[in-house]
Parts: sequence; C-alpha cells; structure tokens
Amino acid sequence: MSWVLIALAAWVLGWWINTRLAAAPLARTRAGKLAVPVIFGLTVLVVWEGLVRGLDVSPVILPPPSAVLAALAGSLPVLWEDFVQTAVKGALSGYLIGCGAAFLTAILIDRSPFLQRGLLPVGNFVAALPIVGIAPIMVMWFGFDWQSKAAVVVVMVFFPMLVNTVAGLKASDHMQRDLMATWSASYGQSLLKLRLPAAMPFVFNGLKIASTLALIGAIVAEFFGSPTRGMGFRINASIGQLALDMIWAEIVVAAIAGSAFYGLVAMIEKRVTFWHPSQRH
Amino acid sequence: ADDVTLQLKWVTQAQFAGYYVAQAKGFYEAEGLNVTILPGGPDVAPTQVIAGGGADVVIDWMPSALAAREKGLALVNIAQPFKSSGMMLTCLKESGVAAPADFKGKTLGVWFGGNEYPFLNWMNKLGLKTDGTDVTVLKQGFNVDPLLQKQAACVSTMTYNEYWQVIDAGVAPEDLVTFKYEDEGVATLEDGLYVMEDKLADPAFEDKMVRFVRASMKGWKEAEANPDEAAMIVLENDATGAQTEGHQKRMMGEIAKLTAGSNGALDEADYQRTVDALMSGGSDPVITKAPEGAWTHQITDKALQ
Amino acid sequence: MKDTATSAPVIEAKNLNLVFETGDGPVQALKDVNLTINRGDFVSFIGPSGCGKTTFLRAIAALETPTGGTLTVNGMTPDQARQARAYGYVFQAAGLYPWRTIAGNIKLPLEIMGFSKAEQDERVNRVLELVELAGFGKKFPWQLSGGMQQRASIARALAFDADILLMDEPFGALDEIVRDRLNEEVLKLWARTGKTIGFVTHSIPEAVYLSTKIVVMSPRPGRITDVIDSPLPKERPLDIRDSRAFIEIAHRVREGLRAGHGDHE
Amino acid sequence: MKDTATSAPVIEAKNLNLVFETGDGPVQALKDVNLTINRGDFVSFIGPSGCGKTTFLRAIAALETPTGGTLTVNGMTPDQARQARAYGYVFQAAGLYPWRTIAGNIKLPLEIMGFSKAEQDERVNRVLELVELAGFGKKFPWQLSGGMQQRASIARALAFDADILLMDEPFGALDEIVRDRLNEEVLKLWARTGKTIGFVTHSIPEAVYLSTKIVVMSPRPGRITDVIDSPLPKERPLDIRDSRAFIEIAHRVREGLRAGHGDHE
Amino acid sequence: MRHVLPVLTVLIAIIALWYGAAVGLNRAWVYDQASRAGVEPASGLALVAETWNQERPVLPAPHQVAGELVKTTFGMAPTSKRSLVYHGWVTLSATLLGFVMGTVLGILLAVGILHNRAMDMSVMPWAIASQTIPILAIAPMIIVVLNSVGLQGLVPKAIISAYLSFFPVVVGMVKGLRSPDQMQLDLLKTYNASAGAAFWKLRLPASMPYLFTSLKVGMAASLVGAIVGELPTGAVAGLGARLLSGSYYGQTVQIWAALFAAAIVAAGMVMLIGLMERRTLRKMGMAR
Ligand SMILES: Nc1ncnc2c1ncn2[C@@H]1O[C@H](COP(=O)(O)OP(=O)(O)OP(=O)(O)O)[C@@H](O)[C@H]1O
Ligand SMILES: Nc1ncnc2c1ncn2[C@@H]1O[C@H](COP(=O)(O)OP(=O)(O)OP(=O)(O)O)[C@@H](O)[C@H]1O
Ligand SMILES: Cc1ncc(C[n+]2csc(CCO)c2C)c(N)n1
Ligand SMILES: [Mg+2]
Ligand SMILES: [Mg+2]
Repeated sequence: MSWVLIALAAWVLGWWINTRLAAAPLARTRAGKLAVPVIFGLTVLVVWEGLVRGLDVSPVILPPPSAVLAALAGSLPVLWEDFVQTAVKGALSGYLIGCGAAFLTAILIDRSPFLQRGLLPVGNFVAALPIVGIAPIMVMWFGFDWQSKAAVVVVMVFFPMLVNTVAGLKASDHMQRDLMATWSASYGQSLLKLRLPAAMPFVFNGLKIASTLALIGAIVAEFFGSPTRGMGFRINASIGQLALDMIWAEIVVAAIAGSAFYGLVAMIEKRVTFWHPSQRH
Repeated sequence: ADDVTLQLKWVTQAQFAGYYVAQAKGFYEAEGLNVTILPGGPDVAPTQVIAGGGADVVIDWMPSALAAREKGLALVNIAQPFKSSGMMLTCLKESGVAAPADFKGKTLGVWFGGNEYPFLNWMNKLGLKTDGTDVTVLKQGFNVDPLLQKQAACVSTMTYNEYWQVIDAGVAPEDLVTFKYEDEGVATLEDGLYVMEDKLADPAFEDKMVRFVRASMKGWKEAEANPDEAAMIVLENDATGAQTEGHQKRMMGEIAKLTAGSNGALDEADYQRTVDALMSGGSDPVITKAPEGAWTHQITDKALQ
Repeated sequence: MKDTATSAPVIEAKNLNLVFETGDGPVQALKDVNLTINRGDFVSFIGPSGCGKTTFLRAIAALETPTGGTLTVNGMTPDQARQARAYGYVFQAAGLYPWRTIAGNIKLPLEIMGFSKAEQDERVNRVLELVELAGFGKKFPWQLSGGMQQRASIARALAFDADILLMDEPFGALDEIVRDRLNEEVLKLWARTGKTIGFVTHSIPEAVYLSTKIVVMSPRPGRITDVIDSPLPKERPLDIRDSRAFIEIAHRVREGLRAGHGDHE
Repeated sequence: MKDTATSAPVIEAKNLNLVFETGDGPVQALKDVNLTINRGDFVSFIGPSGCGKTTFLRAIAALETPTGGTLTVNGMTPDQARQARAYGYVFQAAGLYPWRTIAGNIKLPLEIMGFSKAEQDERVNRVLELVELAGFGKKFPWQLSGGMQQRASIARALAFDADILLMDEPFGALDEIVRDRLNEEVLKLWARTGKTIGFVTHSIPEAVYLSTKIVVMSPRPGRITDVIDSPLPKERPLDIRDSRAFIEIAHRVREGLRAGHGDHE
Repeated sequence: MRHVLPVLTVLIAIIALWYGAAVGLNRAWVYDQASRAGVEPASGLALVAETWNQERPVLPAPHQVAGELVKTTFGMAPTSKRSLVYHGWVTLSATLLGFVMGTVLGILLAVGILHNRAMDMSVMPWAIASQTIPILAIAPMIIVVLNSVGLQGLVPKAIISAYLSFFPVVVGMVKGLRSPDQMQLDLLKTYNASAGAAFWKLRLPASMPYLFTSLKVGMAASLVGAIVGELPTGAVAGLGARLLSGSYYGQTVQIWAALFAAAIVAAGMVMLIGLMERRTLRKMGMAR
C-alpha cells in the first residue's frame, strides 16, 4: 500500500515541479525544454514502479522499471545485435530506399497532372493496407532476413512520403511561379531553385511521419519470420519464455531509437527550413 | 453451474476436438460446468493468459510450461490427454537431407515463442550448434512457406497439420523426408492441461477441475471414436470460417493417434523423459533444475475412478 | 506625344478580350481593349479595384492567355517575347523567396539567365545601391520591413536589362515620403535607359507624375475609358505636382475614375 | 482645439517607452512618448514605416505592455479599460473570420458581450447600412472584394458602442474614390457620436482631412516629432482639401515627415 | 469526374503489372511441379494460364482475389462466419469504438496542451515516443492486462485502436487550435473575451480543416489497431483473424482478399469523413 502512496506522491511532486518549471523563465532555455519532459518521464517511471510493487502485479504481466533496467544493462550485447539487425539493416535501409523512391516518384509524376490525379487516390488506398497483412507477403517474397523487413518499411513509408512531396511541389505560390515564368526559366531551373526549396517543409513532414513508421514496420515484420536475432524476434521469443523484462528492454530500445531518429530528422528540418515561419516565431 | 475458462494453445482446430465435443455433447453441462473455450493463436501465450487471470486452465506444451514454472509462474500439469508428440521436421528431398547427419550447413525452420525447446534439445543431442555455424535457424512464421519457397531445407511441422499443408500445396510425400521427434527419441510432452498451483489447494476449484477433466476425457474418447463427427463439431466452432472439412477430418484422424493410449493421467515416465531432455540442453538448458510439484495426479485420480 | 519621336509600337492590343471561366459562370476581365504602347513610353494604369489592371499586365507578360483579339509584343506573341526574356515584372506583393538572402533573390534571375559570377555580383551591388539597400544584401527577407522588401523586389526586376518593365502597384505599401523618393528614382532610371514601362497604381498623383500616358479603366467588364497623353516634360522635379498642367490632368483622371465608379465597386 | 470645449483627457501617455526583446537585441519601438488625447478627439498618427504607430495603438488597447512610463485610459490602466470593453479596434487587414458570414462576423463581439438576440440583429442591420453593405450580411468574406471586406471590419468595430475607436490604416487597400467616400462616412459618424478616434494612415491628405490632431512620428526609436492641432471646422466637405488652410497643414505634416526621414528608414 | 479516367488508367496499369508479376513469381512453382512429376513444364500461354490459377500462388492473380472477395461478400449470408461482411463488421465495430475513444482523447490532450504550458512541454515528446513502440509487441500484454481486470472482446481491441489513432489527432488539433493568427486573437482580446469564448468562437472553428485531416489519418490508424488487436485475442473473428488464418494455412488468396477488404473498409470510412468534411466546411463557408 505504501508503494501506491509513494506513486501518488511522486505524481503530485512531478506535476508540481513541472508546472513551476514551465512557468519559470528557465523554460525558454534549452535545458528547461529538456528538463520538463525528462521529469515527466521520470515521474511516469516512479509511478509505474510504485503501482507494480504496491498492487503486487505479477512480473509476468508487467515488470517494474527496475527489472527492465536490469535486463537492459544485463543484455547489452544481445540488444545491440538486435538493434543492428532490425533498426539499422531493416528499418534504416528501408527508410532510405522508401523515402528516396517516393521522392523521385513525386518528381517524376510532378509533370503529369494526369498521373497525379490517378496515382494519389490509388496511393491513399494502398497506404490503407494494414502492415500486418503486407508483412507475411513480403517475407514470402524477399526471404526471412532483413531484406523483407526493409521491403515492408519501403511499402509503409512510400505513400506518406509521396503524398507529402507531391503536395510540397505544389506549395510554391502563384506569384513565385509566375516570376519564374517571366524570366523564362526552364523546368529544371524552376524545380531546383523554386519548387524544391518551397517543398522542403512538406518533405520533412513526410520524413518525420515515416521515421516513426519505419522501426515499427521492421519489428512487426519479424513476427512473420526472421533469423534468430532482431528486436521483433526477441520480443516474440521472449513471450514464450515469459521474459517480460526482456520484452520491455527491447521496447525501451525501440522507443529511444525511434524518438532519437525523429529528433534527428526534426533537427535537420530546422536547419534546412530555417526560413519557414513555423521555425521562427 | 460453475464457470470454467479454457485457453487453447492454438486456433480452433481438431487438435482440440475433445473439448469441443464435450461442449457440444453436453458433457460439461452434465458435470454442472459452464465452459468457455478461448481459441489461441501465434500471438497468444497461454502461460501469460493464465498468469493474468484470463483463464482457469490452459493447454500448453510441457517444455514451455516448465520454463514458465522456473520463471516463477507456478503451473501444474493436472492432466495429459496427448500421449505422444506430433512434432516433426519435414525436409525437401531435393535439399539433400536424408538423415540427421545431413542437417549440418542447412537452414532449418523452427517455431519460437516457447515451442523451440524440443528442437534446441535435439540439436544439442546431435552436437549441432544453432548459432549459424552448424545449422542456420529460421524463425518460421505460421505456415510452411519457407519450405515451399525453398528458403529452408526443413521446417517444423505437426503430423496432423502443417505436414498436410505441404502435401496440399502439391508436394508428393515421396519428395519429402520427415523426422518425427517421437522416432528420434527426443519427444517431449505436448498438449496438457495446466492450472495455477495455489488455486489447486482450494477444494472447490479442485472439484471443478475434477469434473472438467472427466468431461474433457469423455469428449476425447468420443472424438476418437467418431472422428468425422468430431471434425464437424470443430468446424462449427471455428469463428474465422477458414477451416475446411477435408483438412479437419484428416487432422482428427492424426490427432486420434496421439491421444490414443492416454486416459488423461500423466505418465511419470513420459514426464521424466521430457525433464531429462530439457535439462540436457548443454550450455543453455531450458530448465536448470528438476522441477518440484510440476504435475499432480490429484485431479485425474478423482476424475478417472 | 512630344518627344517620343522614336515611336515604334512595342505593345499592341487590338480588340483584346479575356474571359475567366469560374465555378459560377464566366467573368469578363477585359473587354475590347485597344491600346498601343510605344518604345520608351511610361504608361500608368489606373482604375477601381477589380477592373482588370493586373489581368492586362499579366496578359502582356504571357501569364494569362487572351480569349479574343490580338496582342503583340515587339511584333511577337507575348509568349515568344517571354522566352526572349523581354520582361522585368514587379508583383503587387514583394514575392521574395524566403530561403534566399536579399542578394540571393536579386541574383536568382541572373543565375537563370546564365550571367557570369562576377557579372552577377556586380549587378547585385549596383541595383542594391539604386534602391538604397546597400548593406542589406546578406539579410533574409523577413528581417526587413515591408517597404524594404518591396524595394528589393524592384531591384530584382531591374537587375537584368529587360526592355519592358511591368510594375503592379509596386509602391502600395510605402509611406508618402519613401514613395516620392522611389518615384524620382524610377523616373531617373526610365530617362536614363529608355525602357518601356507599364505601371499600375491607385494613386492619381503618382500616375500623373510618372507617366507619358495614363490609361483609365472601368470595371465589369474591364474596359479602357480614357487614354490621356501627358504634356509634362520628361524632366520632372517633385514640385511639378503643384503646376497648373499637373492639376488639370489629375482632375481629368479623377473625373474618368468617378465615371467608371458610377455603380458601387 | 476650437469646439472641443468638453476637453477631458481620455488617453494620457507620459514618458511612455516600449522595448521589444528580440533574438538579436532589444528594439526600442517607442521612446519617451508624451501625448494627451481628449474626449471627442480625432487623432491621426502618421510616420514612416516601422516608426511605432501600430505599437502605440496596440499599447493603448492593452495588446502590448509598455516597458516604461505611464499610460492611462479614462484614468484606468489600458488593461482595465480593455476589460471594461472601452475599445473598438480595426486592424490593418480586415481580419474577418472566414467561417462566419459578414453578419456573423459583426455579431461576434455582440455575442461575446452578451447582447440579446434581437438587439444583435438590429445592430447588425444598422451598421451594415452605415458602411453600405446592406444585403451582403449572408455572404462569406471571400465572396466580397477587398474593399468590402475592409468596410465589414469597420462595421464590426462600430457595432458595439465602444467609447474609443482605434483604426490601423483601415483604408490602405482601397482606391482613391472609395477611400474618399469612406472618409466622409467616418467623419459623419464621428460628428454624430462624438467618439474618440485614433487613426493610423500613410496618406497626408487623409490625415489632414479627418483629424482634429495630427501626430507625426519618427522612427528608430519611435518618437513623436510634432503634434498639429487642426484649425479646420468640424464640417468638412471634400473640396476643403483645396483650401489654403488645408494645404498649409498638409505642408507642415510633410515637412515633419521629411525631417523624421533624415536617416533612411 | 475528372478523376475517373486517370484513376482507371493507373488501375489498369497496376493490374497489368500485377498479372505480369504473377507470372514471374508463380512460374517457379509450375516448373517445380513439372520436374517433380517428371514432365516437360508448360510454356507459352499454357504456362501463363497455370500461373494465374494456382491453388496457393505466391502472388494470386487479380481475378482470383476479386473472385474471392465477391464470393465471400455477396456469395454468402452476411451472418455466416465465412462471410467477409461478418468479419468486416467485427473489425469495423472495434475500429469505430477505438476511433471515437482515440479522437476524444486526442482532442482532450490537445486542449490540455493548449491551455497548460507544463503539459505542452512534457506530453508531446512522450506522445511521439509512444508511437515508436511497436504495437504488435505490446498488444498481447494489453489484452492480458485488460483481461485480468475483466475487460474482454470489443473493448481491448478498441483500446489498441485508440492508442494508434489518438496521435494524429493530437498533432493535428494542436496545430489547428494554434492556427489563428495574432490578429484574430488580438481582436478577441479587444472584446475582453474569455479563454472559453476564444476556444469556442475562434480556435475550434479555425481548427476544423486540421481536425478533418487528422481524423482521416486517425481512421486508417484505428483500423490497423483493430486488426492488430485481433491477433492476440486468439484468431476468433474479424479481418485480422482472417488475415492470420489465411496466413496460417498458406491461403494467399484469402490473405489478399482480407487485405483488400480492410483497405476498402478504410477507404470507405475515410471517404465518409471526407464527405462530412465537405459538408461541414461548406456550411462554415470555408470550402469554395
Ligand atoms: N484567376 C482568376 N479567375 C477568375 N476570375 C479572376 C481571376 N483573376 C482575376 N479575376 C477577375 O477578373 C477581374 C479583374 O481582376 P484584376 O486582378 O485584373 O483586377 P485589378 O484591376 O488588378 O484589381 P486590384 O486593383 O484590386 O488589383 C476581377 O473581377 C477578378 O475577380
Ligand atoms: N512583436 C515585435 N517584436 C519585435 N519587434 C517588433 C514587434 N512589433 C513591432 N516591432 C518593431 O517595432 C517597430 C515599430 O513597429 P510598428 O509595427 O509599430 O510600426 P508601424 O509604425 O506600425 O509601421 P507600418 O507603417 O509599417 O505599419 C518596428 O521597428 C518593428 O520592427
Ligand atoms: C508462431 C508460432 N508459434 C508456435 C507454433 C507451434 N504450434 C503451437 S500449437 C501448434 C499446433 C499446430 O497445429 C503449433 C504448430 C506455430 N505454428 N507458430
Ligand atoms: Mg491588381
Ligand atoms: Mg503598422
């Protein structure tokens, strides 16, 4: 029971600190911007630990964060091997191929409104195909190693990226395009000097959406066949062994890697689209 | 009537015909039971379900149950309707596998999620490392595609199910080589009934289980006697509508071979063989010490008298 | 029509019509427009909101396609003239590219037209000076006030030597003083280079002060109601605006406008 | 200062300072501004772009907080005055809510201030008539021309009886003829209601024509360089603009502006 | 409709490619079968015909999928367990419940983020992190945990759906509620409007286009959630179960039919939202 009280107290304390912190001038500094979510996260962890212990939840249902941390620290080599297999080989390569292909396709169909009108509705339809359905097919086609995971990721990220890039290529306003016309700029020139720069905020929107999808796709695809390593494999195998601490350790790795990747894309976005009003304030 | 929830290890199919027959023929009702049968699937770990209180009794394979017990989940086998193991490795003849000695250098499909232990034990016995140096292990999905696509030389199959899927896919039996775990001497106990140890101490629960096992075994024997009818009962209970009559009838026939010879009571020799196999896992045994109290005749004794 | 002895028609519109097809029916933006603009003319367009001034300028620059009549630029179609890079166009809003610095924006047409690097830099500096923005080349557009952005966009149109300069309310957002100064600058530039200039404005004094020809338009459908040739000399100090002749023309323009305004805008 | 015998200070600024903290250092938008506006005054603010006109108006309406000096409105702080709903504000752009009809937009402040339904409808009709938009109440903003939108936004500010009307370049986007007409309307309204009006404009004639008091400002940092009390009578036909007195004031304003322009904006 | 012809063209191109791919991918099997039987493999048109009509093809031909779809939707009573209508409805009901839950949660979070700075700073990074967690991995745990507190059937699936659909709604609504420009906000300030009035009269109406866009994304995510949620409940019923059992028995035609059924359901729902969007926005005068 006391653990439950500790959890409650931690919640109140964390909330109080954050409210104070957010109101303070510190909140506008980089440290403040980092501290608030970190404190929020820590609060969640303490509450979780307290509730699991206090309510005596079986570790085969939900392990306490301390156990997860122990598993994390105790199996770093395995986690690293899984990470390389799934995140680097599967997700990253799929992300690069998928986003790159979508970007090129967007530029290719850019000149044909006919193709765009035809491809985008069909694209939206394909994007609605659930990955859990695509994954077994990809495993069947591309084998059980990382190539099939990359293929799933390619399918997942392709359409969000395509739709965003196509929208972005239309984003330059009329006057900016007319200006190019008065200079009699060639198609390539106006693409390079006007429409691609103007498309960047949209392109990055697509890249950000895709960045959260990629890792999930790779992990899920491993449920449908894989070599004996990889984050999805480990999670799947650990369920049978009731090693929930290991499952959560993998989930933590996935969340950190996913968030870090998202953050990285957001950072590059800030650099590239420095001129956009949303980046200025 | 007393409520009982049973968690199956897999989707609704003739593998679990006994319970569906008992349900359909009113055997449970006659014992004053109201039984809910929850189908399983590749994403369902019965051990986790029972730990979470989602079921009173689960069907699981003994390796996985014993591993869970060592993890601190006190599961107890109260009945063992399956006498023999139906697991085997099915290989394409053209891949050049004729005997276990040929596994070296090949890719083998294995089920994970708690079903990998018998395989690992066998490989250990053969002295083959599974980390890719001797054999390459492929975590196979739900089906036999890796074999049909020739991504693996052999895949895990059950005599009653996946083997027939290979056949149905158009591969002639002559083109296949099969290794039954039973024949290789590495068989472990499959579908048994498990409950939580602490609950067994409760006489009311014990009584409920006695009645449950009694009715279930009656169902099994009924199914063995009338396999076609049993298969149709299973078919009626399949909510996905994906099963076919032919496949289920054939499966029932195979299942009957595995349940034959069991009256429901666990054979201690079988249990010991399973434990020995699991403990002999070399550097990485499934269980590290002989389990205590992992099974009981408490229920079957009363149920079968 | 005094000292434009070198009169050669640069822009000729004959019975020009332009109809926009919109969701709820066609909109006649230009109706039977006849106008000749000679080399070296400074032509102002004035008229109530929505009368088709912008549309006419855009048609000249081949940004809109007339639906009737003929329009020639230097004897070519507007589109051929566009491909010959005959135009410098200043839009109503500045329309700078936010990801390029001011200098970068001015360089843009030069890059597209393939000027050499050295030439680019030299021209950028020259026009920046002309619009009094020297020293601001490295700033980004949003770091400048609205008026400065407007001037940068004028500089951009001046950087390459287009024969024909089309300006759509370029000084709309500026205060009177800056506006006066830029009016003087444009006049000087025009006198020096002999460019042909088309200029849209809402300000009567501005139109009269700048132009050799004032085109008064009326809306719905857009027609030319009056073309006034200015008797003012080419040399125009600011205080010419207090002269008799000036006030007379302004009056005539105002009357023309008022007539077109008969019905509420 | 002739017939404003009922002079009671409505807005009083004493040594007002306002500094914006920006990424690259502070920007002094207002410096030592001293100004008294009496009840019933029509005050125009004129000055080069970026001199702080908008900022001053915003400070009066409690949309910006001064960093020094005092500013009182009816003896209260601007924020208290805001809470007492003392202001009607017309922004530089029309700023209509696109999802509301013209009538709906005008109703907005009335809803917020809790007028009854019947009262709302009655007032909407009255002000629509006032700005000559009767019959357009059911249209959406984008179905109107820019000038009409601007008038709708003026109507919105007039719908509730704020004592103080603050208008930031309300006629910037209109052509001269429409502008003249609206100038007359505003003058009539002011004469009838005796409201206190603060009015920002770039047009010298407009400022002179409308105001009882013209405030000339200079930039960087924003200071008041001249406050001119107009001797023009309250009754002002449009052709008063050709009168001696008018031209003299206009000249004085222009001189004041030019002085402030000494350094480039 | 100016979309019909282009879409048709693209569809025809895809179908043609698809048929071609079916020949390529299914060919190996024909050869295998022939060599196992010790006969010459078919060639030319006979080969093509064989690759397009296999029992368990690697890639089923379009007509096989279409046939299965038609057979299982129109060919049987909607209440039959073999009817896709039945399974589609099972999935759809969880999708809709989850969608409603996720949307409400998303909007509440967005309102909280808007009005509370601490929430703004702490919730967003974690909302992003939450979406990087592989849902399929924790779905079984969610099901088990909910099961242990007595929740079964529709609700757990809906919760997983909601987990996936709240995120696009939060992101879109935060953006939408913040979309009014400074002038629009200042206007209300001059009226001394309360935060509530600002929300109802300005922020909410201004956020409508964003809301509908995120609802469309959220609906698709919801459907994926419902399907994922069906896997660990034991393949009982629903399109997910259909996918799974199809996969389990290697019935590719059934997988593809279920896949298309899911996409059709999603597209239908998204179209419905689009319809509501157009009606609402037109009423608000925002659609021209
Ligand atoms: N792309 C278009 N589609 C349909 N109608 C248009 C289009 N462009 C302009 N119009 C209509 O054509 C008419 C003329 O427009 P134009 O922009 O030329 O007016 P303007 O004289 O430049 O007005 P302003 O002084 O407001 O700039 C207007 O009635 C306008 O509504
Ligand atoms: N929010 C702000 N942050 C920083 N600086 C600002 C801000 N608002 C205005 N300024 C600066 O304060 C000064 C005065 O601006 P203000 O908008 O009051 O000018 P203005 O006289 O209204 O000009 P205009 O005629 O262009 O409307 C300018 O230098 C401007 O850059
Ligand atoms: C992911 C996955 N895990 C385990 C099994 C093995 N398994 C457990 S019960 C059962 C009955 C088969 O009819 C089978 C095969 C599988 N197939 N797929
Ligand atoms: Mg125009
Ligand atoms: Mg201003």
